[in-house]
Amino acid sequence: MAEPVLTIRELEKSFGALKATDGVSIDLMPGEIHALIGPNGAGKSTLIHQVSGSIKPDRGTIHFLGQDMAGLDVAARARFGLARSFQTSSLAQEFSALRNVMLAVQAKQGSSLRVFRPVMRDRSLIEPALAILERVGLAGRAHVPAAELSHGERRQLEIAIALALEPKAFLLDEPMAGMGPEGSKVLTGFLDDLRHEAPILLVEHDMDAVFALADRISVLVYGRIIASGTVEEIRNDPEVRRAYLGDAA
Amino acid sequence: MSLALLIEQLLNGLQLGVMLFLMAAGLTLIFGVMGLINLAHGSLYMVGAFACAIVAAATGSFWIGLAASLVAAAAAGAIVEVTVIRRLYDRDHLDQVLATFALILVFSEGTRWVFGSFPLYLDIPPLLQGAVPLPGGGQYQLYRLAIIGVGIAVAIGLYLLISRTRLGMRIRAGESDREMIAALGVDIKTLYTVVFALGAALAGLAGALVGALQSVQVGMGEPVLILAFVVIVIGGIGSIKGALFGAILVGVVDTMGRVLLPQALSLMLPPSQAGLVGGALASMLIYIVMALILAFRPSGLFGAQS
Amino acid sequence: MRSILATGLLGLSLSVSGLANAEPVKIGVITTLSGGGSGLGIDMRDAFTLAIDRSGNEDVELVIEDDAQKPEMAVQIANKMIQSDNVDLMTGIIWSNLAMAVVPSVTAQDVIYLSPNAGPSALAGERCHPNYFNVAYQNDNFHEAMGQYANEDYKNTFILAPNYPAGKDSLTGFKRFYEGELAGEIYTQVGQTDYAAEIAQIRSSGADSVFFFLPGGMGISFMKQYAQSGLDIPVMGPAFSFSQDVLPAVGEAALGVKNSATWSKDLDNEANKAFVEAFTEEYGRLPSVYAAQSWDTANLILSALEKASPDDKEAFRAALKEADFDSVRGEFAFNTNNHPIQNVYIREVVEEDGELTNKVVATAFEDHEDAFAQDCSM
Amino acid sequence: MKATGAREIIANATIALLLLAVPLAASAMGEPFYVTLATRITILALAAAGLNIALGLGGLVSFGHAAFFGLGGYAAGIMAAHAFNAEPFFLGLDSTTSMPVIWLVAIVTCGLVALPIGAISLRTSGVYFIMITLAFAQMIYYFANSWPAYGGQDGLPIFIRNTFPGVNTAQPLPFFLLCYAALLLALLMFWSLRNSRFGAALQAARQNSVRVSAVGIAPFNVRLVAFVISAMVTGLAGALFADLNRFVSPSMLSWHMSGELIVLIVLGGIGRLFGPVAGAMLFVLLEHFLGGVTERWQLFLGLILLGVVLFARGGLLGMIAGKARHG
Repeated sequence: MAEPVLTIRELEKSFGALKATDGVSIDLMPGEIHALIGPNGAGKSTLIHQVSGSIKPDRGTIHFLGQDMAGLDVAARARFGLARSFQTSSLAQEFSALRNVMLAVQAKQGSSLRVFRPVMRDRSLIEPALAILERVGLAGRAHVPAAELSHGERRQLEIAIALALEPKAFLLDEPMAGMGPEGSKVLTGFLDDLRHEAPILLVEHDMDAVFALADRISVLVYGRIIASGTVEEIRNDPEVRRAYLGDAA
Repeated sequence: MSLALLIEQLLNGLQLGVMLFLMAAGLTLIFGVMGLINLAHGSLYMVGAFACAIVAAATGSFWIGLAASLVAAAAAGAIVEVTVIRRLYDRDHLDQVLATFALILVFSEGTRWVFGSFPLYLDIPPLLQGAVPLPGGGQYQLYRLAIIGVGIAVAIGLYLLISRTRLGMRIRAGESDREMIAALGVDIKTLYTVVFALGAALAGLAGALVGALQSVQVGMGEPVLILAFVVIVIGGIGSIKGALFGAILVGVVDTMGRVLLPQALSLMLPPSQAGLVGGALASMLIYIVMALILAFRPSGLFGAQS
Repeated sequence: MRSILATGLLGLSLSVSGLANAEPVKIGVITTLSGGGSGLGIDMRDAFTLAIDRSGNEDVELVIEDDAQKPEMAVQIANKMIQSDNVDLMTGIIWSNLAMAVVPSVTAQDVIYLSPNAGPSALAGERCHPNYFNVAYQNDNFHEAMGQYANEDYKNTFILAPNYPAGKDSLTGFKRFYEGELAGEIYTQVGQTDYAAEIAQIRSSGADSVFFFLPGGMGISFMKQYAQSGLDIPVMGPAFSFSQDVLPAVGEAALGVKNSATWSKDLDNEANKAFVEAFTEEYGRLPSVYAAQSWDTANLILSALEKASPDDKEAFRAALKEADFDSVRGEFAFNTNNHPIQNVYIREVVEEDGELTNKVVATAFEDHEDAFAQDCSM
Repeated sequence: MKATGAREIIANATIALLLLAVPLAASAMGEPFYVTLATRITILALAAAGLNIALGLGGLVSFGHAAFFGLGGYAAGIMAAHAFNAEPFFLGLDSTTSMPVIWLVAIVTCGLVALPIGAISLRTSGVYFIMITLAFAQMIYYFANSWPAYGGQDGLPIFIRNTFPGVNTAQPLPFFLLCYAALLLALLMFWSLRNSRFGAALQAARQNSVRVSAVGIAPFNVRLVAFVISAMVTGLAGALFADLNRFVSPSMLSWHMSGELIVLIVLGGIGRLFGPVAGAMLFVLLEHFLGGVTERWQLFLGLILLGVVLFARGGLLGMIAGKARHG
C-alpha cells in the first residue's frame, strides 16, 4: 500500500477547559476522499485550522509528504502543496473572480514581489486562471467582483482558487454549505473527479454528498474520533448511530 | 536619592498614572463597546477644565465647578455622539481617526472663539490645600493624594458598574455582540450615547482635576490624549484593567525616567550635558517602552490575543 | 488708515498695486492668532494696529495673517506676503523657532523684518543681517538680568528650562552673569504640564532660590504647582510667566515673585503712560510685555517713514537704525547688530485694585548690550 | 464601469494639467507666489502619494509617516548645513548641495529606518498598528526636538537652496518643475505597483489577508516591502519640502503632520492614483484662502473635513468619478 500523503498523529488542542481536539489521528491516502463528519461544535474546523497552520496544536504531529509541518505558517504550508477552502467564503471581495484566481496562479509561480508589468496584460497569469474558471463553470462570471457573486458562485470560486495552486492535497471545509440541491449535485460530480488530482480531506454536513464521495469517513465528537472506516462500516456502527446519525439514519 | 524622595517621586508617578487612567478608561470603554477610536477625547478633557474654571470663578466654589465639569463634558459628549460619532460606528478606523481629528479643530477653535485666547484661572479648593507627612520624613501634597483617591474610586466604580449593574451587563453584551443585544430589546442607540457620555464625563473630570494644577487653555488636551492612547495600547484596547495597569506603568516610568536618567548620566557626563541628554532620552522613554511591549505582545498586555 | 485685516485675496492685493506714487506702505504681520499660544499674538496684533491707528498715518496698510504657531505655515505666509502682496516691511512673529524659519529667507529676499518679540542668538551673531532689526530683546537678555540680580541675594540657585534651544540659551544667559553655586540644573520636556517630580528635586536640593524659564502654559502650571507644594524658596524668572496675559491664570501664586523685563506698566515716561492708557481704553485689559514691544515696533516704523521711503532700502534702514522714536521703555538705541541697547528691569508681581500686575523694583542693567554683537560682521 | 473609469482618467488628466498650467501662467504673469503655492501642493501630493502605497493599496493606516517626511527633510537640511560650513558630513565624506545626492541619501535613510519600524509595527494590526506607528514617529519627534546638534526645536535653516545639474533651483519655476517631475515619476511608480503582481498581493492582503496566506503568499513580507517603499517616497517629498521652505524643523515630524498626510489622501480619494494630488490641491487652497478670510479658519477647516468624511465617502475623485473598481 502507498504511503499516506497526510499523517496526523495524536493531535491535541484545548481552549481553556474545553478540549477541542483530543488525541486525533488521521491518514489521508493518495487518490482518496477522506470525509470528516460530526455534530456542530465537534471540533472539525479547529482540526482543519491546525492542519492548515492557522492554529497551533498543543501536542501531536502533522506530517505532509513526509515533512513535519510544525513551525511552518499558513503561507509556507500552502506553498508546500496544502490547499484549503473556507467554511464561509474568504475571498478578496473587491477583486473579480478572475483576479482572485490569478492571485493563486501568481502565488504558485512564486513571483509576488515583481513590481513592473501589469498583471492584466500578463498572459502567463490570465490564461491558466481562465482555464480553471472554465473548469469550475465560472468562465462567464470572470470579471464580476467577488462581492457580487452569488453564494454558490463563491463556493465555486473557492474551489477554483484551490485548484490553481495545483496542490498535493485539498482541505475542503464544507464546500456544499448553502448550495442548492442542484449545485450540490454538480459539485459532488466535480469532487469525484478531483480526487484523482490530489486526495481530499473533506469536512461536510451534507450526508448524501459524503456517502456518495467518501472512500473513508472519520466521525468526530467532542474533539475525539469515535469511529473511522468505510461508508458501510460507519453506516452500521452503533455508536455512531447513537451519538450522531441518530434520527437521520 | 533618599527614601522619602523616592517615595514622593513614586507617588508623583502614581498620581500622573491615575490621571491618565481617568482619560484612558473612557477611551478604552468607548473602543471596547462601540469599536470607535476617538481622537477628540482630549477636547472633552478641555471642556471639563474650562467648565470647572468658569463656574468656579463665577460661584467661588471649586466643588460646583467640578460638578459643572462633569455635566458639561457629558453633555458635550452626548451632543457629539448624536450628531457625529453615531455615523462612524460602521466605518473603518481610518474614517474615525479623520472625523475625530476634524472634531479637535472644531472644538479648539470653537472654545477659543467663545472663551478667548488667554489661559483661565483655577485653583485647588481650600479643603485640599496643604500636605500630609510621609514615612521617612517627607511630605506629600493633599490634593495630589486626593486625585489618587478619586482615580481608585473611579476604578472600583467602573468595575462595579460593569460587573454588577444592568447597564454594565448591557455594556458587556455590547462588547461581545451588537446584534444580540439589539435582539434582546435593548435600545442600542441610547446605550451608545450613555456610554459615550460616561467616557466624556470621565475625561471632563480629569480635565477639571488637572485644571487646578495646570494651565486651563486651548490645546491642553492634546499632549494628554497621545499619552492616553499610549496607555490603552499598552494595556490592551478595550480592557479597563489594562488601562489601569498601563496608566500606572506610563505614569511611573515617565516620572522616574525624568528624574533618574539625568542623574544616571551625570555619573558619566558633565551635569549640563547629562541634563540635556537625559532629558532627551526621558522624553522618548514611554514610546520606547510602548514599542517594546507591542513588539512582544502585539495586542497589549491585557488585550485579547488573536 | 486703510487697514485691510488679514487680506488673503489676490483681488484685494492687486487692486492697490496699480498706483505709482500714492502707493501706501504695506506691512506684513505674521503672528499667532489661533491655538494655545494665540494670546501672545493677539496682544501683539492689537497693540500694533492700535499704534498705527492712533498715529493718524493714512498711508500704512496692514496685511495680517495667522501662522497657527507652525513654522512651515509661517514660511508659506511670508512667501505670499513678499511675492504676492508685495509688502515693504514685515513683523509680527512671536516664537523663536518660527523666526528662525522665516527671517533668513525674508531678509535674503531683500525685505526688512522687524522682530517684536523673538531674538534667537544665531540671528544676533554670525547670521545677523542688515535687513533684520530686533526691536524687542536678544533672547538671553532677560535671563542675564535675572542672573545679575540673583547675585545680590542668592548663593545656591536651582535652575530649570525646557529642553529646546531657547531653554538652553536661557540657562546659559543666566549663568553668564550669575556667580553663585548651582543647586541643580534641569531640562524639562517641551509642553510638560506636571512638575511634581522637579519640585520634589528642588525641595531636596537645598537650594536657596529657583530660577525658571517656562513660557506659556508650562510656566502657569509650574507656578501653580510650586505654590501648592508649600515650598517657600524664592522663585524668579524672566517676565514671560508673569506677563499680563498669563498673570490672571497663575493667580496669587505669582504674588511677590521677581521677574525681569525691559518694560513694565509703571515705567515713568510719557510714551508709556500714553500707551497704557490707550491700550486699556481700547481693549479693556492691561497690556502685556508683547503689546509694549509691538507698540514700539510700530512707532519705530512710523518714525522711519517720516524720514525715508521703504522703496529706498538703504535710506530706510538708516532711518530705522537711528531709532528716533519715543520708546515706552525709555532709552532705546540699536547696537551694531541691529539689536537693542536698553535697560533691563527687575519687576515684582503685586496686586493693584484687585488685579495682579507688575511694578519695577530694581534696574539690573543699564544700557545693556547682548553677548553676540561682536560675532556680527555687519 | 467603463464610464466611471473614463471619467477618472479625464479627471486625472485635468488635475495634472491644471497643476502644471497654473504655475506656468502665474510665472508668466509675474506672480511667483502662485508658483510657490503650486510647489507646496506638488510636494505634499508626493508625500501623500508615498503614504497612499501603504494606506491606499495595503490598507496600512500609518499614523507616523511624518517621521519619514521629517527624516527626508533633515537629510536635506543636515547635508546643506555641513556643505555650507564646509565640514565633512559622514565618515569623512564631503557633504554636498547636489539634490540628486541628497535625494538618494533621504530615500535610503528613510528605507533603512522604515525597515525596523515596519517589521515591528506589522506584527500588530488595526488600532495597534495606528498607534505603534504614531509611537515611533513621536520618538523621532522628541529626539529631534531635544537633540541639540541640529537646532533642536528651532530647526535648521537652509541658507541657499540646494542645486540640481542644469537647473536654476533658486528660481521658483524651475524648482516647481523638478518637484512636478518627481511627482509624476512617483505616480507612475504607484500606477505600476498597483497593477503589478506585487500590487495584486498587497491589495488582496488589504481585502483579506487570510485568503492571501492560504494561497501561499506571506502578507507580512508584502506589507513590509510596501511600507518601506512608501516611506522612501514620503522621505523624498520631505527633502523637497525642506528645500522649498529653506528650512527644516521638528514640526515636520509632529503627529499633526501625519494626520495631515492622511487627510490629503482621504480628501482626494483613498487608493486612487490622483487621490493625493486632488487632496493636496483642495487642502492647500482651503488652508490658503480660509486663512486669508478669517483667523478662525481652523474651525471651518474642521467642519469641512468632517463633512467630507461623513458625507462624501470616496473623497473628491469619488464624487467626480464614482466608486473605484479593480480589473
